[in-house]
Amino acid sequence: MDMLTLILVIFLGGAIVTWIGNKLNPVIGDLLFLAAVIVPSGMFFTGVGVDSTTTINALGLTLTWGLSPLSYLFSLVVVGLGILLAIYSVPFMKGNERTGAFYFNFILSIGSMLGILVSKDWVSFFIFWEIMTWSSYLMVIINGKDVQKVGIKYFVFSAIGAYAMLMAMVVMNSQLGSFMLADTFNNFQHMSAGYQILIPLLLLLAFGVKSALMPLHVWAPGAYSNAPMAFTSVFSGALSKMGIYGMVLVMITMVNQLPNGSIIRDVVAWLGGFTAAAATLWAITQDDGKKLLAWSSVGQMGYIVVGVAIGTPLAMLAALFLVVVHAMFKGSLFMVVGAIEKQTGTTDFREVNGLIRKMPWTFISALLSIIALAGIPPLAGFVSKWMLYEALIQNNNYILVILLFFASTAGFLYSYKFLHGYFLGQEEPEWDHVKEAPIGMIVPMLLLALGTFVLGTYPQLLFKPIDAALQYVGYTTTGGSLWADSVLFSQWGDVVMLQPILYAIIAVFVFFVIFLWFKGKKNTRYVSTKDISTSGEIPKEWENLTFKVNFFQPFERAIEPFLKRQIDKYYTAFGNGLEALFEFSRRVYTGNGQTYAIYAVLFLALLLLFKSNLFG
Amino acid sequence: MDSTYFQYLDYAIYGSAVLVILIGLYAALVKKSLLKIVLGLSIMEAGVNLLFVALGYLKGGTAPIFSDGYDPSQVMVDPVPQALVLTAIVIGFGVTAVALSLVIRLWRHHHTLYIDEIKNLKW
Amino acid sequence: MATFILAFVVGMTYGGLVRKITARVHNRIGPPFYQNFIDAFKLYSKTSAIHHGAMHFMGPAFLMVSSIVSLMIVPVLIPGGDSWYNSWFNNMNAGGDLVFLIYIMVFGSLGLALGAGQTGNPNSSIGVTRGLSQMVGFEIPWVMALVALMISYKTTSIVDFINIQQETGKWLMFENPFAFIAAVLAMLGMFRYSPFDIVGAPSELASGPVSENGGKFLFTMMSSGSVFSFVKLTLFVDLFMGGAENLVILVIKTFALYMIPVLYGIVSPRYRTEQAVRFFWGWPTFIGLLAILYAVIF
Amino acid sequence: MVGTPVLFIAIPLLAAFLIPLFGMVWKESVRIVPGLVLTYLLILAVNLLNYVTVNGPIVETIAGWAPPFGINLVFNAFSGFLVTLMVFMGLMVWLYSYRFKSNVEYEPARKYFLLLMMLVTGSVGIVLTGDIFNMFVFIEIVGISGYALTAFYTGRDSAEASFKYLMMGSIASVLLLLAIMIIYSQLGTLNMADIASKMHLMDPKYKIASFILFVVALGIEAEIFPLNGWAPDAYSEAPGPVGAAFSGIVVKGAVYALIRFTYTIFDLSGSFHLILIIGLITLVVAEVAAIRQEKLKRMLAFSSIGQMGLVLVAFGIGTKEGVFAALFIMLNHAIIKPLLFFTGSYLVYHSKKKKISDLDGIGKLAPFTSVLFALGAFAIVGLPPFAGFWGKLSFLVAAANSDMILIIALILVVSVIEIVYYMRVVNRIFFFKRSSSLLARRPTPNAYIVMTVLGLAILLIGFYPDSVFGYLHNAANSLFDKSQYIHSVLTATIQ
Repeated sequence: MDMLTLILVIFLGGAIVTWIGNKLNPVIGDLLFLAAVIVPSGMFFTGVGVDSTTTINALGLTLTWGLSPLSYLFSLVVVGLGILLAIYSVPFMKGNERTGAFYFNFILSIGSMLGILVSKDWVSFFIFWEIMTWSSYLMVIINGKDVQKVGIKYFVFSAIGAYAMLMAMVVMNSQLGSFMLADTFNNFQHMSAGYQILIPLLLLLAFGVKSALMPLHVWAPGAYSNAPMAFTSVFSGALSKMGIYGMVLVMITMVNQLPNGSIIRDVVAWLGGFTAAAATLWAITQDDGKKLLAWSSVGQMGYIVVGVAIGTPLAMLAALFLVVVHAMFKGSLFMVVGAIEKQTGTTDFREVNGLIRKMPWTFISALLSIIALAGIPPLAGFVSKWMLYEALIQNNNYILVILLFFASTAGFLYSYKFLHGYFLGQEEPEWDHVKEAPIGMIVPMLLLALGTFVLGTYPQLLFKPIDAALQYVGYTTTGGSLWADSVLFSQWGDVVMLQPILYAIIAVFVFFVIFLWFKGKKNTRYVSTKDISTSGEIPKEWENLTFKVNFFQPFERAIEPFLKRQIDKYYTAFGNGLEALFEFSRRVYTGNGQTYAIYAVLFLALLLLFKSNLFG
Repeated sequence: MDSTYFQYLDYAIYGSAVLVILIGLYAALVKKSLLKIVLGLSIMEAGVNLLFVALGYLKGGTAPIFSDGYDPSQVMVDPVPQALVLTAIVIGFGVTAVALSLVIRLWRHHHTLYIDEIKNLKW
Repeated sequence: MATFILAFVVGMTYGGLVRKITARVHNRIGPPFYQNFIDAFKLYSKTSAIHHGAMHFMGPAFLMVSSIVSLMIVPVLIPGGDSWYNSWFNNMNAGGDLVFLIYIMVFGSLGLALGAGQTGNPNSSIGVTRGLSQMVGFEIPWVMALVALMISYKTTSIVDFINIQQETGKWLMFENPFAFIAAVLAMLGMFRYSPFDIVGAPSELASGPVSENGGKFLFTMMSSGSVFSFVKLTLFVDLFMGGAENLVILVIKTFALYMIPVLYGIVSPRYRTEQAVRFFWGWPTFIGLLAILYAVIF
Repeated sequence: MVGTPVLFIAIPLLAAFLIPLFGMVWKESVRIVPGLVLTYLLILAVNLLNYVTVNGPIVETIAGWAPPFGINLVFNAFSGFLVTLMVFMGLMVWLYSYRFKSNVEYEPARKYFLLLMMLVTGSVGIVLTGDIFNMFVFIEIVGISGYALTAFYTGRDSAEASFKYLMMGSIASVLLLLAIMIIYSQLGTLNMADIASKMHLMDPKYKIASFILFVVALGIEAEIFPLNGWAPDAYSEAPGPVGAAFSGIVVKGAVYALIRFTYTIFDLSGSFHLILIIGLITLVVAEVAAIRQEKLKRMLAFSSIGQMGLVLVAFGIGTKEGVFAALFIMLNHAIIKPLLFFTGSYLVYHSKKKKISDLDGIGKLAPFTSVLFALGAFAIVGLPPFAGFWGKLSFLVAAANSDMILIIALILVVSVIEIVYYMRVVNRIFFFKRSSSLLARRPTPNAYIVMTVLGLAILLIGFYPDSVFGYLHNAANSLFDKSQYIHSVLTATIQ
């Protein structure tokens, strides 16, 4: 059996075996789970070359699997995140009664994402896409919370997207006679003009749903926050990136061939920009860490979409860089929330606080990831954002730059809210019992957080594979490598020249930490957060000095007109209206046998009446 | 007897058969009593059977029996419709029997034969 | 290092002068203009007795990093000028990218905010939320102004802006007046003088984010604040007023600029946070849009 | 060749009438005999199906009259496929209901199995027969046994459902008879092949009238929209296995008849469009009604009607791919819907009102049935890698190749509705809080076997669709090869 097939079979079989194993004995289940994720992932890294292909025949169709540099880049995200999250999941899910189902769906999602990436034809693409959808759907509702509302919303939107893709692919097949990705891309011009517009739009709808592009995002906040955090990391970090992967494919192959492709590009870019800004504002208003990060994910996907939609080499570079980096920092952040949930039982900012001394390692991961998320220089988030701005300015999308700048500045608000909400502020005695999360959870999140630091200092580590991927899909540049288009590298010299600045930042930082800390630490003693200056009054033990409720109230008041308008409401109203219509229309089944008989006679009469129309 | 007479007779037979069907249909669609509906359905079947037999009839034809006294020169009525109608009558009898037993069941269950009141299952 | 000392001195002096001027306008005598130096020295020599944990230490450090790194990026004097000290103040700017600068400038606020958060003082946190909200407010006109400049001159490098102004001899504040106005309005918020001083509203919040800090912590914050205001002023001078050939011109230009928020602030009552945010999203943003339009059209 | 097609009718019919006699000798034989019969028939069907793939269709004449005068049975790739499917489903239904009423008494079991055999006989007969009046007879056999099976439980509203079914069925039989009459009066023959070969001689007026009568009459059995008021009632009030038999066996027969008339017998140009349109209307109305159902079985019934609508749409496309897709959907439906009915009736077993909301959290109590129900739900909405997906895919490919973009869009929108109501149930079963009074019934061992077999079939077809590809392909070809059908029937000799 071919390596690629073997890997996918192991994933699938592993899912089932793990599920059964978990029913027998939790420990066996854990071990099988780790094996089922790590073994095929390891095989993937060692055994799959970029050029290997394999074919399977089914139903007269040929399913072809293989790897391209572009999908290799994405598969790194999937597999890397998968392994780390698998390690994280074992302690996270300990004692949960649905561990078996969790493992099953986890393995299936990882496997199906890999499947999407190796698919070279639309049929297997769609098959894996749908497996991914339903396995993640089961994850979303696995906690039994908001099942009908959030779960169904997720599935409906996913289904709309998936069916748009299905429609596009069968239409392409009827037009071009092939399901192969390459054929449909290369012979795109041979389709009739109407389809040339329709198909990219359908595909963008499909991928827009998964990448939570506004106005198709409404499933995302609920789904992200409802799934177990160990899976939400994958969800936000890798699964939503499948939408980006598809969007990249569509943009560089189909939209580029359209005469009016730039209009589509602009519309998508604006939607992305709007997503980034609006989702950020929503994130600011959240009081639950899960929800906050969920909205933040939606917003970050907006940045990526902007980059993909603009589509200049630099923008693509920025977007793909952000794809990887976002997977890292958002993966880490969701793991942080998961750890907090595991240790305290709640994720509400208003309940839990002051964990910094109880969960220091978690805090460090959170801090590094948040800095990366906010796009502050020494860490990796900055590199991609900077390149994105540059690409936009080079491409004369000025208003979009301002929108993104605004989104990114407003992002500081929720970044701070996140850190402050969990780790800072008053340390209430209620949480004194909280311990640091188990090591199995700490290590993955810390690794990811440090990864953002490494990529921030040595971005060329990531530039090279991205460059290879982009060169593969047809981007060329005079500078030899795409990153040469950036001011960051062209004006500051080579890529290495970024580092003195970053080293300087680190050096100054360390200097002042030493200045304040090591000099001060000997002489100072730690006092609790109750011991603070309150204008001469001494706070009593029972006095609640926590400031958590309505954290950004003034800001929320300022953006109130915006918050009133929720797309979600319109969808809900639409859905309710439809159901009312359905309720009304099913009354044709009156329950009276005689009515049915009358229907039959009327139907007969109707057919006889219109027979000339029917049969010419 | 001349041919027009037969033609009129044909029409009369056809017409009356159709009328019987329509009467049955009327009863089945408009009458509210279950028994009358069952009656209507039976009448409809009877009408169809009548029509079918009438169609198979040839003027001056004899009974389609291949026996010793069989005269090849003589015109026979078409035997097939008669066979079919025979079958259909049997089937119709069976259906009516089932229907009546159902009416008894419905009466026990609902204590009414008024069809508008028998609609626990709807929508 | 020379830059740092210069920035420190100038920033401190300006701070002192502001206190003096404010007092004078309010018909008080006020402290002497060197009062800030005295305060800083006093704070530095104090010994702290307590701390609130690691983040408490790291917060001021973040702040300092932000000021120093942004100072390194902004060219203080016109690079390549004939005077010997011009090269002294070239720093590491190497082109001085605006995008980088914007990000590194907010880095400090975040660090400060984190430090303030760990102290557990609710006043600090309230101040921080207000500060961050306001930052989102003024960032829009500010970025709009910068983008307008970038559109006109197709560069994001501060050095390029200075050179352009040197070559044409025209200050950008006259070339694109809308951009300048928008930037100045944003600057009002940046300096957090009245009417945008609700962040650290002394009587209400016990000076907000810094309220739990004393001694070396406060010293670090104060000095980084001074450096920071110097950086901002210099940046404005570089961008809109053609840079400065030597220190004297720099001082004159920055001081003139500095008077705008100060004088505006002295005579204004305090805005609530949402009022402030909405203020920035009103006229300043509109002017920023005009600036962009202006830049696109001309 | 191991047997002839006539055995498909003779043996079960004989068994049906002998069951009471056997029962007098040994009570248990009432239960065992149908199983033996169906097993034999399944083996026979598979053998014959493989035989006809190689050697061409089998035409069997009955009672010594050669076509077109005598009644003949046609077992070709198309009808053979459906027969195999029906017999398989019959076996599954039998196995599932093997212990049916065993704890109560002997009398109902006897009736039940007798009627079940009649039902299978009638449905298989509809498919096999080459004579339209014979088809009428089989339809009536199915109808009468169907009425009786629907009214099987005395306690519920089953009599009401049965009466509705009977009313519609009677009207159908009247219309069918009228249609047969028109054909016979015009062409003087009842043999389908003969009719087909002479169809061009018929006056278009009569042709259209008889076609419309056929459509309405068969449409009542095939549950097309304005004629299907009886169906949800009958499905939900009949015993669980009977509902499965209806959706897995009976409807298939009616759809077969409709398709045989459309494709082979009549040569009307607009008939495909008519089929397409009524299929679409049926699909939409049924799914719309299904989403608001409170009772599980009614929901399944409406879903079943909707699936049949989809089948008709696929047939209405009128291309070979369309027929292939329609057959695939029929196959999937025949496997999946009975699974849903079986598992569903175990899930709602202890619920008084059989409501969906009574199922909250039953997944923990009845894991096996729940998981299989979920598997069925996933499969029927067409999620890969389960069986339903391939049917849907082949349907869409066929529709796209005929440039029916709007129809594709409509079908996909309806599929979203389908997803919503199935997932709502699955969510309730697995992810809702369980009420303390909830009870779950343990399936009997043979029910376990049936569910497992059906579940495995779903997975098998899902992962290895080529396992059925050949049969479906041949069946589609054979339906399209009209001249071969006519030829093979009319040249058949008396055996």
